[in-house]
Amino acid sequence: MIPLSWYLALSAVLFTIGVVGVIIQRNVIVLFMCVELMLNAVNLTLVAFSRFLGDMTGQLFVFIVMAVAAAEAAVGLAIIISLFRNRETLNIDEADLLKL
Amino acid sequence: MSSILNSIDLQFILGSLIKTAVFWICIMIVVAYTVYAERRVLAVIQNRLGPNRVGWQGLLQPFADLIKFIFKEDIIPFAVNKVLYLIAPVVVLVPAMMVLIVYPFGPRNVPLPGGEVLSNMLNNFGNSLGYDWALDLTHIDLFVSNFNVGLLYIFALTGLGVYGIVIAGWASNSKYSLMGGLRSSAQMISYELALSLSVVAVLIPAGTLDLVKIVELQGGTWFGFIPKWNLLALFPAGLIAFVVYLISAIAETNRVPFDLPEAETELVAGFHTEYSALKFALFFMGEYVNMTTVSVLATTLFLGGWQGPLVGTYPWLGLVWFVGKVFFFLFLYIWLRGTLPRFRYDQLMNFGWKILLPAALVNIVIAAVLGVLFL
Amino acid sequence: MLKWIVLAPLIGAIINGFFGKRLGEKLIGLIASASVAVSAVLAFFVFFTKLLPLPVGERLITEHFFTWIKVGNFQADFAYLLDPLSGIYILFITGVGLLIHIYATGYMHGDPGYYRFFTYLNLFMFMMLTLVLADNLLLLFVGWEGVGLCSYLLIGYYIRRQEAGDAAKKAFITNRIGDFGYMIAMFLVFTTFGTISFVAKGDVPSFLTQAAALSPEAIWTFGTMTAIALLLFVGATGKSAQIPLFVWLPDAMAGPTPVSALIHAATMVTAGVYLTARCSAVVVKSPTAMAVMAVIGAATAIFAATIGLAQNDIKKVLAYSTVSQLGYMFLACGVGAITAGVFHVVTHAFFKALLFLGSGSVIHGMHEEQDIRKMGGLKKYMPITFATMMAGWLAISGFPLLSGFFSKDEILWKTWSTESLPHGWGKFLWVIAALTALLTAIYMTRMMVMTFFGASRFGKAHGHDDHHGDHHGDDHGHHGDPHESPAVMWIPLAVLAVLSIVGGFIGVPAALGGSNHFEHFLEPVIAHVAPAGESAHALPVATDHGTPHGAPADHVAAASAAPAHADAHHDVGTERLFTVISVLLGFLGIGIGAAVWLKNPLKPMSKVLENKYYVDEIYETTVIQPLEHTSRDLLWKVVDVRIIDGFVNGAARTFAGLSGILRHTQSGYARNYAAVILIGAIIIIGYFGFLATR
Amino acid sequence: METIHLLFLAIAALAVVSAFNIILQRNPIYSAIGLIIVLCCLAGLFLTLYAQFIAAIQIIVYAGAIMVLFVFVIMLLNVREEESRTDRQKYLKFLAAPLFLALLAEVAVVIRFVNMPAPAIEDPNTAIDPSQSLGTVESIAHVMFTDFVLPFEATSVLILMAIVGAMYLARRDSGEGAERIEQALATDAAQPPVAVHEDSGH
Repeated sequence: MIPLSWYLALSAVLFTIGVVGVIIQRNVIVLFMCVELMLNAVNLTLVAFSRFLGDMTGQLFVFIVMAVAAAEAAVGLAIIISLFRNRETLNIDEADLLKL
Repeated sequence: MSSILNSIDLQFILGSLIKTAVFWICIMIVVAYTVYAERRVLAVIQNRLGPNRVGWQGLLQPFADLIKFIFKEDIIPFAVNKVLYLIAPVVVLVPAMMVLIVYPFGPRNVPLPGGEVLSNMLNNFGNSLGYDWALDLTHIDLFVSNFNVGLLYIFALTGLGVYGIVIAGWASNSKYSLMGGLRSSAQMISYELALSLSVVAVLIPAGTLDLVKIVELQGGTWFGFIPKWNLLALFPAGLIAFVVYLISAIAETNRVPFDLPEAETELVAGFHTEYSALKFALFFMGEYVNMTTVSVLATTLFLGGWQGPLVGTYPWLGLVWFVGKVFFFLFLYIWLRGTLPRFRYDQLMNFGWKILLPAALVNIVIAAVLGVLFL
Repeated sequence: MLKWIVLAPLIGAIINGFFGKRLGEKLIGLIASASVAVSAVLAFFVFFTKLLPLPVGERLITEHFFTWIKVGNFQADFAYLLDPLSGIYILFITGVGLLIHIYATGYMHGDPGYYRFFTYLNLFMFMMLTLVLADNLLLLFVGWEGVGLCSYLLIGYYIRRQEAGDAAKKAFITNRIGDFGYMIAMFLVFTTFGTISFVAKGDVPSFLTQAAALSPEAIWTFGTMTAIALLLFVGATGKSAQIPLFVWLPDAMAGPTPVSALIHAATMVTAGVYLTARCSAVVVKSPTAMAVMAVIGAATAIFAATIGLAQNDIKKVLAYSTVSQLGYMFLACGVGAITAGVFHVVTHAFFKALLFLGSGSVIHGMHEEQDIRKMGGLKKYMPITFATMMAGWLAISGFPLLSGFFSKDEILWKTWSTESLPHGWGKFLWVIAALTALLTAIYMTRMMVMTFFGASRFGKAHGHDDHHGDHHGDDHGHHGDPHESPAVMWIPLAVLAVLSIVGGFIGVPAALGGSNHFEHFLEPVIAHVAPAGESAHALPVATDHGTPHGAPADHVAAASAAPAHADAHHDVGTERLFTVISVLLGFLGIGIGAAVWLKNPLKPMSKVLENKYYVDEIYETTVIQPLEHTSRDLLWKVVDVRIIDGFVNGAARTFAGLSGILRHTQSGYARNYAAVILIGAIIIIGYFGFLATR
Repeated sequence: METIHLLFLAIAALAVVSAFNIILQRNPIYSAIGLIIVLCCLAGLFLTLYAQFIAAIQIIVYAGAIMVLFVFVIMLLNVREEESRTDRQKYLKFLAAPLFLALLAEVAVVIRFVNMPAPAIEDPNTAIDPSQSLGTVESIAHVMFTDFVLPFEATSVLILMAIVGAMYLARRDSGEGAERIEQALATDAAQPPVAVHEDSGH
């Protein structure tokens, strides 16, 4: 039997990698993938707790997270495409019109 | 022993391995002879002879082809992305092969001729090594595994196959390949929706995702002569689902009339333009294995799988029925290829999104309503 | 069923409010009247087929619509409650309301705001019915505020007229003052009893039951009871126009006459009496509050009656008359004769609605002339109006066997014979009330005489003055003779006239050979008062919790708390004597009125009376101007401009300065933000990790 | 140390390596492949947690749909290598490693306190009543359509809005980039598209 802490540790590592990826990557698509990685790390936690609590709610949350991720991917990629159309780049640092 | 992977025992592992190997070989033979059959049938349709030189009526032709593929020069073009270029054919074939462990080839507990001798032999061998294996091979199940999300498992793995095509197209670093890969992925994503949704109408009467159970539930007849196939369940939902499934399946496997990704007249050979020799053979096999998979699924979901007359008395007959039904679908593929022209790309997309998908959705509603009323 | 009684007018209001602009006048009138008719029919149906067949002690129908607020142990439902008290109220509200709606379809004919008028009117019906059918104080307050709002909207209905707007504001603000009393009373009820419901909710008995069951020994509670009762009465003085908050009602006559009839005579202004009757269990616990109520009621009655004597606007006369009659009702409540007060509410609704509608008919016929000095001799022009108004006049004057006679007579007798006030007070209040009755007869006679009798004075003085409605009457000839009103207007008049004549027979007192059905009907829901002096000991301890029937017995003030027979030791002979006295007073008043004004219709009146004792002016100098000065010179120029604005602007400047520095963190680089979020997360996790490991 | 532990460690190691692959590769397609591998690893781990349905859905939705979309977009925009523009925030690279370690250390501290025994559960494959077991389609459906109907329906609305939003955002309009994408999508393969990296690498 695999202890719960193993899952949590793996989840934590993956999540942290995702976070660091958001900081060091400049390609907006990869950035996006890092966000997905973080979501997945959380999903692992949810499923693990679902198992260890014997409760289905966690798995249902994973399901909803996936639905949200799908919606997010659709919109996010559409934004990336229009960003690329307008700026000819995928570098996140080039998209800085929001700054003062 | 609380996790799934711990609960497997030797009988299971050994049985599964043997059965997987046997089924794998069978599928490869089926694939090989499907290719042969395709050439012969097309020849008949086109009023020519087709391959008939190697062996009797050219029956050894597939092996000749295999040898030819192996000995061809393996070209790796200069500008390709080598890693991805080499991975792509594998990515196509492996998931396609992996799905066969949930195929329900036949009934449970079929008596294995000579099974007693075999199990005794193996047990003795084990005893001599100091293990008590307690194998019992007198009766076997004609499937590798029943998995309670079997259908989803198939969809998951066939869904992965698209990566091989996309990666192949991208890694080849060639315009034709790229276009082929793009088209293929777009096409497969689009039709996968209709494919998955059409199946839902069948799942309503079945009530399970376990393929073995789905087939077992289709035993028996209505009124003594109409087989209880899902094709006819919740009429007309099952029938509509079947039609939608068939069309989506053909598109999903990139076959005529939906073979846009490898449209010779436009894209040379699509995503595998730059592939040769054994790598090409892998793509080729992947395509035919996928055809087999969707045919098996069609058989299992709609035509009652191995169910048929006299199966109760002679369990091995189930295998025959099963193979027969699968070959019917494979023949249908070839037949369509011989008779239909190719769609245009926009027609293909419009058809998928504007006709098949709504049809599948409406059909789910119909099936749900009928299900509520009659189940 | 109950909810449809309430909702029918709301539906009418919604239809008219949203689509009225596009509907024709006929359709609007039809929708409005039909919606009220539906609720009237339902009300009568429920009352006679559902409520009456129930056994006397258990006449209670509740209907839970939905739970509105539920916080902790506080619960306020949208739930309706029908018992004899609210039953009587819905009957006359829907009945009189329907008649007035029909009347108004004729009266408002040609008005450009036709749909608006009926939307408001229907909304008013909805709110009024919510008020009387509410099963808790908060929902009652919804109706209470709602009718106030509708009153405001309808008083200010002629939006182009300055005085209408002013009157509307005055009514609203004055009512708000009363509402504070109501709200504080509600809070007190909740903190004291833990519920604000009139009926038991689950195992929590209603606050009325709890109040009725208070043991005489629990002296400390009586202060609270007095406070609640007085605060409720403050609310009632606002809504029911008692001293000192009566000033809005006469001004409210700026609204259309059907509104005056419906809201400012028959229904809304009697909400205060309803509230008192509904909460009688609390009120009767406090002799102090009852004494205050009786005194204020009597004072209002005579005060308004004297003012009414000198008014020249036909509607103002009636308005002061209404104030005066409301004073009567509170007098009745104050002396412990709450059923008599409610009885008077009903009869008053008949004859005062009739008088108002009649005056409306007169105004209509006179082309928007309201000054009785410019009328006279109208009886030959408008015979039907005259005949019906005669009935109302005689009823209010106490003419024998008409409705007002019975109710007023009962109040007078109950005042004389009261035992809840200290010895001698009853006699004194009776003198005032009798004087008021005399004055009532006089000024009503004056009004009738100046309007209908004698020579006509409108020929020479007719013209447009400031009372002229801005659009109203454009389709009448400007200089035509007075004319009779159309059938839609006089039919309601006739119905109300009949009711004014025979309406009193529902409550003929025993002394006059009747059986006082009305009082017996209401008795179970009205708490009775113990005689003064022995009140502390005479209060029977309610044993409601033990009654097997639960809800009905648990409801309201509990029949068991009532003394077996209040009139057991009635001196029937004395009561008859007093009846004779009040009849004589009525005739005397009519005689005086006729004698004085038939001879000299334009007899000048005392300036003090004509100017309403300068109450408005007194309020202006003692309350309004100091308030204005404080507001302008202290609150606005010092507190608001210097202190509050200083804070606000200073804060804004501070933040503007700080933002100038902080804005440099807004780099626009998404990764930068992500890094900051990460650092924040690390700090927070670190903090909690630290807490956990400690 | 049982077999299952070794299996877990193998999958976890593959997942972590692939995850690093995502953030350290310069070529987005490798990142995408790294992510796909992580997703498949997680699906495997879900199986060890009795979450078969979630595992299948993980592959179908994440690997089969979402990541295909990513790969599709990468191919559509034809980004081969990270564009060599000046990094305006170089300090972030140096910040990343300490932050990574700090976060990991903290989480490690927290996880040290987690110790929870797993309840015994009927094997979903042999369960007599599948809806009573964990992670089967039946049990998920049971929860989804009883306690969580509203969130589930809300999710469908969300997805619908996402579809509309994506359609609107990605619609073709005039502009240089749009033309290029139009070219890339053009069905006429006789005029192959101009690869982006050839003329935009400056």
